[in-house]
Amino acid sequence: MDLLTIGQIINTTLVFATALIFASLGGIFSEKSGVTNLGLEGFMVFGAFAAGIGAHYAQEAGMGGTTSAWMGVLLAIVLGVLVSLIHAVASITFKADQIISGIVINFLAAGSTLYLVKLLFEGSGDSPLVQGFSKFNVPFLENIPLLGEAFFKNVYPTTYLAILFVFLTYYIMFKTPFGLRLRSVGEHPSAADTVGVKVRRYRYVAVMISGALAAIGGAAITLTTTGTFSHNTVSGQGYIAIAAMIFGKWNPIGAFGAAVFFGFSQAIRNYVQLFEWSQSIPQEIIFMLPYLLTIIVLVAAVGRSSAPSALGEPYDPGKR
Amino acid sequence: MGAATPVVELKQITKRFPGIVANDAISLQLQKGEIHALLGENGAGKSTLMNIVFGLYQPDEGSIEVNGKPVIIDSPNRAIDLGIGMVHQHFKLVQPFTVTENIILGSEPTKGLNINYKKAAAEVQRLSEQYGLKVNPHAKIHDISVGMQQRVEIVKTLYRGADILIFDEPTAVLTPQEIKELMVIMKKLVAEGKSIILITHKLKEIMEISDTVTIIRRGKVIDSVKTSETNPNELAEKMVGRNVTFKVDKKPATPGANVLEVSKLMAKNKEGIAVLNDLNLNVRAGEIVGIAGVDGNGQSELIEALTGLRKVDSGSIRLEGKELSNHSPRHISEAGIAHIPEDRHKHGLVLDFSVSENIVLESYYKEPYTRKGFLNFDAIKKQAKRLVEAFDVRTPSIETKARSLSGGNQQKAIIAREVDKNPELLIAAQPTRGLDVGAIEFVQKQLIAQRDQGKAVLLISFELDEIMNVSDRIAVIYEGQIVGEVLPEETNDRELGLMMAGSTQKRGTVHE
Amino acid sequence: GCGSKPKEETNAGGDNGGTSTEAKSDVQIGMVTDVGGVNDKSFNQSAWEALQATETETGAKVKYLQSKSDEEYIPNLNEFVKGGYDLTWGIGFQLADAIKTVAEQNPDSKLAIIDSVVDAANVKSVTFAEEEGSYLVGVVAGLSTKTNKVGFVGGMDSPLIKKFEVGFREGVKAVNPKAEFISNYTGAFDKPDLGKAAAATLYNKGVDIIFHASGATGNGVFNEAIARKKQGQDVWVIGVDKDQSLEFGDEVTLTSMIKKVDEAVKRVNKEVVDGTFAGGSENLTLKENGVGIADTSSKNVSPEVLAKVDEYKEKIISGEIKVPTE
Amino acid sequence: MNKVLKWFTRDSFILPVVAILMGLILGGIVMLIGGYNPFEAYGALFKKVFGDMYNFGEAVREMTPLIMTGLAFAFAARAGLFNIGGEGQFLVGMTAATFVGVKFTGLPIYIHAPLALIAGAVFGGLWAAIAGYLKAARGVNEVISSIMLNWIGLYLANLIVRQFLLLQGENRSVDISESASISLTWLSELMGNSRVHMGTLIALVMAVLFYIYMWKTKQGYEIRAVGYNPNAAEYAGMHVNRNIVKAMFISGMLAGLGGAFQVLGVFQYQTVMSGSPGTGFDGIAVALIGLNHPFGVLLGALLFGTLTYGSAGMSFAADVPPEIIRIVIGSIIFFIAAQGIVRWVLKPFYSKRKKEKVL
Ligand SMILES: Nc1ncnc2c1ncn2[C@@H]1O[C@H](COP(=O)(O)OP(=O)(O)OP(=O)(O)O)[C@@H](O)[C@H]1O
Ligand SMILES: Nc1ncnc2c1ncn2[C@@H]1O[C@H](COP(=O)(O)OP(=O)(O)OP(=O)(O)O)[C@@H](O)[C@H]1O
Ligand SMILES: [Mg+2]
Ligand SMILES: [Mg+2]
Repeated sequence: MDLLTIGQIINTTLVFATALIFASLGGIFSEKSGVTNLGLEGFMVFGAFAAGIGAHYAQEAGMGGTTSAWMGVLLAIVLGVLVSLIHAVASITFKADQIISGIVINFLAAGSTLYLVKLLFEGSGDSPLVQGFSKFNVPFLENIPLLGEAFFKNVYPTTYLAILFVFLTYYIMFKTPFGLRLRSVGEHPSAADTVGVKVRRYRYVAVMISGALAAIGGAAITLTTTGTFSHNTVSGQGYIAIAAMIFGKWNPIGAFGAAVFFGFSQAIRNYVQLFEWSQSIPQEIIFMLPYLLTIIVLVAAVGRSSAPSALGEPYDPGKR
Repeated sequence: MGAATPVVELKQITKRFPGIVANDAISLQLQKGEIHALLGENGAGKSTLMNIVFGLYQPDEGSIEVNGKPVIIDSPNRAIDLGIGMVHQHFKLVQPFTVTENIILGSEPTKGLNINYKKAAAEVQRLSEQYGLKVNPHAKIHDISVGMQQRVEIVKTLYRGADILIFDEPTAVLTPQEIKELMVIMKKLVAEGKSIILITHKLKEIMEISDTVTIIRRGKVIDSVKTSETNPNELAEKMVGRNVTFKVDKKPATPGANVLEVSKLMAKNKEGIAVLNDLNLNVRAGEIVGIAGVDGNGQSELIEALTGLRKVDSGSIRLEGKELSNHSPRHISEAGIAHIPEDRHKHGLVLDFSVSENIVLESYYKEPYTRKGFLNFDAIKKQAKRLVEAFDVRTPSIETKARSLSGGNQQKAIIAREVDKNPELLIAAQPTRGLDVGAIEFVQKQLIAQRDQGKAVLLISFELDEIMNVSDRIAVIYEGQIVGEVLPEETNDRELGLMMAGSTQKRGTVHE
Repeated sequence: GCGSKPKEETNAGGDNGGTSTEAKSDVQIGMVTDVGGVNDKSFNQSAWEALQATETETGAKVKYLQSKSDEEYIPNLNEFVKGGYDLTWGIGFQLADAIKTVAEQNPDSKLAIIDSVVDAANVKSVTFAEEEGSYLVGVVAGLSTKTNKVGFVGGMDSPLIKKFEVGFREGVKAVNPKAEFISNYTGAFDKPDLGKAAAATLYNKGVDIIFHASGATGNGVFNEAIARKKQGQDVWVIGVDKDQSLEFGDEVTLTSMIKKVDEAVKRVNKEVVDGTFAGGSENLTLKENGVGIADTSSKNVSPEVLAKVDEYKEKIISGEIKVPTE
Repeated sequence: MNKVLKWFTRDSFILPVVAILMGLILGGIVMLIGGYNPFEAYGALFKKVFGDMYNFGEAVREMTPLIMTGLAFAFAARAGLFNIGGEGQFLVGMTAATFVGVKFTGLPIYIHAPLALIAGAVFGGLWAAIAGYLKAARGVNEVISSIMLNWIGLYLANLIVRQFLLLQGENRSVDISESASISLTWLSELMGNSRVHMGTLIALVMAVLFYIYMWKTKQGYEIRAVGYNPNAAEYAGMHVNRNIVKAMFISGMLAGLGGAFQVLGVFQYQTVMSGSPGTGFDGIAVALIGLNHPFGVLLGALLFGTLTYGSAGMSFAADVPPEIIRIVIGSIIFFIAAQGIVRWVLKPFYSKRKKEKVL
C-alpha cells in the first residue's frame, strides 16, 4: 500500500470517527458523573434531526452554506440539552433505572423526530437536503506527504472540533475543580455530598453536556455525510459510541482512540474491496471485519474495564 | 457548669424512619474542648443523630443550637460553614483519587481555571504536621492503609476549618497501634480548642479518653454522665439494660489432634509480590487460635487461600490430613471448613435475598433443601426458622430481605449459617467488627461453644482484646508469615504489639 | 442496523386520503410499500405519485400502507384486499412472496407487483430491464471519463442489483474497453455513511464517475461528490431509478438511469378503472420505454455522447446487442 | 374476594397501570398538537387489533417473538447481565432453524420441526454464550461484545443464506420443508388465514418455565445469587463464571427460539437482510415494561404488540403517523421506570386513602 492510500484511509477514518468521538465524549461526561447513558443513540438522533431542520431553515432565511450548518449545530446543542433533561429528571430526580431511562430516550427520539419531520415537511420521511459543511484544505500543511493527505486535505471543520473537544474534555476532567467534583460524584456520591458538592446538580450538568455533545455528533453526520435527516441517519452509531467509551476506559483520550479504531475498521471495509483477492471472499465476511476485529482487540488488549464506582446508582442521601 | 455556652446543643431531636423512631426527643450538649462519647447498642440511633448534626438528615422535631445560636443545618455545606466536621463510620473517600484530591474536594484552591495542586499539597502537608497526622499527599486512597485513610478524613475536616468534630466508630477498623495514635491525635485536637463527639462501642476507649458520656438506648437518652464518675460495668448496664459480663468466661482448652495444618504456604498477588511467604500454622481440635497482626500483613490472603478463593503457588493446606490447597470453595466447604467472612455485605450475604434464602446460601443444593433440582421451600423455611430462633436473629420475618437487618443481626444470621454446618474448622474473620457489646458477647460465646464441642476455631481479629480474651493460642502474622506463637496468659499487649510490628524475637513454640 | 431498525417509518400525514372533488370512478386502489417507505425517492415514491395521478385523472380513491418490517407485508396487503379494494399494489421484489400468498388466498381480488414476477392469474407483474438502462449510462460513463476509471456502488449484493452492475459494466466496456471498472458494495440500502466512504474510496482511486444502485446509501455517494466538486475535483455521479439531478443538482449528477415505474403503475391503474385488467407479467425494456436515461442528461453529457447512446439504444432494441444480467 | 381486591390495589399493580394510562394520554396530547383526533386514533388502533379474527391472529403473531426476546433480556438481567445482543441471537437462531428446515429432508414432522426449533435455540444460545464466555474468561464487557455480535450475527445470517440456502435468482432462502413448519394451518384457516403458529404456545410455556426455573430450582437460585452479589455467590461455592455463561446461554436460547418461530411459523423461508429486524431491541423494552418478570414480559409483549400492530390501523383509518406509537411506548417505559413521577401524580389519591385508613 502506498503512502497516498494510507493517508486517504486515515482521512476516511477520521470522517467516520468524528460523530463517534463527540458521542463517546458525551458518554464520558455523563458516566463519569455516575449516570449511565444508554441514550446516546437517541441524543444523536435528536442532534441529527435538529441539524437537518436548523440548517434547512437557516438556508431558507438566506444564510450561506457554512453559516447555516453552524446554525444547525447550534440547534442540535439546544435540543440535545433539552432532551437530556428528560434523562436527567427521570434518573436523577426520580431515581429511575438509568439504563431504562436511556432506552426511553432512544424510543422518544425515533418516534418524535420522524413525527416532527412529517409535520414540518408535509408527510415526507426525511428533511430537505441541506448544504452542510464543506471539506477544505489547510494551506501548506496539505502538502506534507502522508500527514497532509491524512489530516489537512479534504477535512471537515467538525473533525477538528471533535479533536479539540477531546483535549478540552481531558482538561476539564482532570485539571479543573469542576472535573474533580464531577468525577467524585460518579465515584462516591456520598463522599462528595459530605464535602458540600451538590451531587444532583453536577449530575444534571454532566447529563446536559452529554446530551449536547452527542447531539453535535448526530449533527456532524447530517451536516457532513447524509445532508438530510431521516430514520437511518444515525443507525446504531450511538451504541458504537458507548462501546468506544467503555473500550477507552472512560478516558477521553482512550475513547478517542477507540472511536478512531471503529472509524478505521469501517473505512477499511471499502478499501479491502479494491483488492483483487477480496473478490473471492464473500462480502459478508468483509462486512463483519470491523466487528470481529473489535472483539479480537477487546479479548487481546483490554482486561476488566474500570467503570466509575457509582455508575448506575441513583444517589439517595438517606441510604448508606 | 452552665456558665459556658455549649458549642453544640441538641434540643429534643426526633427522627422517624418508616416503622421506627430512630431518635426520640434526644437532647445533648457538647462543651468546648471536651470529648463527648456517645454510647449505645447497634441501631440505637447514634449515627442517625450525628447525621442530623451534619446536615445529612433533617430532624422531624427539635432544634439545634451552635454556639448559642439556633441554626438549621440543611446540608453538609451548612454544617461545614458552622465549623462541624464528621469522620464517618464508613469512610467517605474517593478510592481512585489521591489524598490531596480527597481533602480539597469541594473547596479546591485554583490558579486561573486550574486546580492549584501545588498549593493544595502544601496545605495538606502543613495541616498534617500541625496535628501530627501523618499522610502522604500524593498517594492514592486505594494504596494506603485504613489508618492513614482515617487520618485523611480528619485532615479533610480540619482543612475545612472544623472546630467541632464528630467521629463515628473511628476505632472499629483500626489496629491497636493505630488506635493509640488516634487517641493521641484526639487529645491534641482538643488541646487546640476543638470539641469532639465520639461514637464507639468500646468502653475501654470511652473510659480512657472521653470527658462526658451520653448513653442512648432505642433512640432515647438514658443518661449523660461525667466519665470520671462512672465505670464500664455501669455504662454497659445502662446501654443494654441488663448486666453484661466482660470477662469471656471459658474453661481451659483441651486441644486434641491437629485439624488444620498449613505448611510452607506461598502466594503472590497480581503484582507478583509475595503476600503469603512460607507460612506455617496449625490449629487443633478443641482450641481457638487467634491470628494477631496489623492489617495488610496477609490475613485476608490467608483466609482466601484457606477457603479456596485464592490460588496458592506452593505449600500445603491439610484438613484432617486431606490436602485442600487450590481446591474449589465448594469442595473445601464440604470438607469441613466454615467461614465467617470479614466483609459481611460483600461476601457474607446476598442482601437482596430474604433471610431464609441467605440461611441456605451454602447448603441450598443439598437434600433436603433441593430435591431433584427443585428447591424445597418447606425445608428451607424450617431451617431458617430454627436458626433464627436459636441464634436470636432479630428480623420481622424470615422472608425479610437481609438488607434491612441491622449489622448485628446480619452477623448473627451468618454465624448461625456457618456454625450450623457443624464444621471441623471454623474461620472467623473480624466477627465482632462494629457490633455492640451485647452482640459481641453473643458472638464470642458461639466461638467458644464451638471449641468446647471439640472443633477447631481460627480467629482473625484486629482487636487485641478479643484475641487475648478469646484465643487459646495466639499466632502473630507479619508480612505473610507467622512470626511467632504465644499463649494469651503468658503475654501482654506490649509484647504482642512488638511482634506484630515485625520485631523478630521469636519465642519458642509454645506447645509440645 | 444496530439499535435503529431498517423499519423506515414514513407515511403521509393527513393528506393521503383521496378526496377528489370530481369523482368519476368509484374504484379504490391501494398500495403497500416495502420497508423503504413512500418517500424513498425511488420506486415506492414513483408508484405513489402514479397512484395520486390516477386519482386526479380518474377520481379513483387511492391509499397506501407502509410496512415497518417484512412481517407486515401480508397484513398490509390484506387490509386492502379484505377491505374490498379493486387493485392492490405491492411495491418491490421483497413483497413477491406476500403477494403470492394473498393472491392465492383471495383469488377474486386483483393485485399487482413491481420488480418481481408472481405467477398467479389475478396478479399483474411489472419488471424492468434495468440492465438495458444501466448499459446506456455505462456508455455515457465510458465515453465521459477523463481518468479512464469508472466505479459502481451497490447496496446489497442481490440478483437485482447485479443487473445494474453488469449492464453498466458492459456499457462501459463496449465503448471504452481500456477503462478500468471498480465496484464496491456497501451491504445496505439505508446507510449514507457507508455510501460516502465507498465513494471516497473510489474517487481516491482515481475514479471520476460513479454509478450507484444503492437506495438511500447513494445519498452518501452524492454528498461525497458534492464535497469534492466544491474542492475543485472533477467527479460525477450517475443517479438511479429517478432523475436524481432534480434532488442533488446537476453540478454532480452526470445523468440518471430511469425506471419508469410511475408510467407502468398508471397504466395498470387505468386498466382497472377501465375494467380491462388482466393478470400476467410484463418486462418493460428499452423498447417499451420502460427504462432509459434522464431527459436532463444533455446538461452535462455532450451531444456526441448522447448520439452514441442513441446508437446503442437502437442496437439493444433491435436485438443486435443482448445485455447480460449476471 | 378481599384478596383479589388487595392484589389490584397493590402498588406493583397500580403503578404500571397508571404508567400505561399516562403514556397513552401523553401520546394523545402529541396527537392533538399534530392536529389529529386521539380518540379516533386509539379507537382505530384497538379496532385493528381486536376488530376481527384475522388481525387479532396477526397481532398475536407480532407479539410472539417479542415475548421471546423479552424473556431473553429479562433472564440475563436476573443474572446481573445486560444482554443487548438479543438481536444477534434472534438472527442466529433464525438461521439455524432455516438451515435445518431446508437441509434436513425426509424427516417426519414430529422430529423435523422440533429439531429445527432446538437448532434455533441452541445456536441462539451459543451465540449469546460467546459474550458470556468473553465476560467470564476475559472480563470483556458484555454490552460491547454483544453489540459487536449483533452485527456479526446479521452478516453471518446473510452469509449462510446466500452461500448455502439461496433460492436461485432471489434474495432469500428456499422454503423450508413442510415437515419443519410449525404453522397451525387449521387455526390459521379459522382466523382468516392469519399466520398463527405453535410458537405462541411455546412462548407461553417458556414464560412459565422461566418462572419455575428462576424461582423454584436450585439452578435458578444460583443464577439469582450471582446476579445480586457475585462475590457472595463465589464465597458460597457457586461457580460464578459458569453461571454467567449459563445464564447467557439460556437467554440466547430464548431469543434464538424467537427467531426460529419467525421462519418456521411465519415466513417459511429467510431473506437476506440489509439490517437486523429490531425484535431483539424491542424485547428490551418489553422486558422493561414487564419489570424483568416472565409474566410481566407476557403483559409487556401484549401491550407492545398491540400498540405496534395497531398503529397500522391507526394510520390507515385515522391517518395518524404510526411513529407516534414509539413516543407512546417510550413514555410508558419512562413512567414505569420513574415511578416517582407516577406516585407524585397519584399523591392526592394516596393521601386520601391514608386518611380513610386512619378514620
Ligand atoms: N435511612 C434509614 N431508613 C430507615 N431506617 C433507618 C435508616 N437509617 C437508620 N435507620 C434505622 O434507624 C435505627 C438507628 O440506626 P443508626 O444507624 O442510627 O444506629 P446506630 O446507633 O448508629 O447503630 P450502629 O451501632 O450499628 O452503628 C436503626 O433501627 C436503623 O435500622
Ligand atoms: N435505607 C435504609 N433503610 C432501612 N434501613 C437502613 C437503611 N440504611 C441503613 N439502614 C440500617 O441502618 C442501620 C445502621 O446502618 P450502618 O450502615 O451504620 O450499619 P451497621 O449496623 O452499623 O453495620 P456496620 O457497622 O457493620 O456497617 C443498619 O441496621 C442498616 O440496615
Ligand atoms: Mg452507626
Ligand atoms: Mg455500626
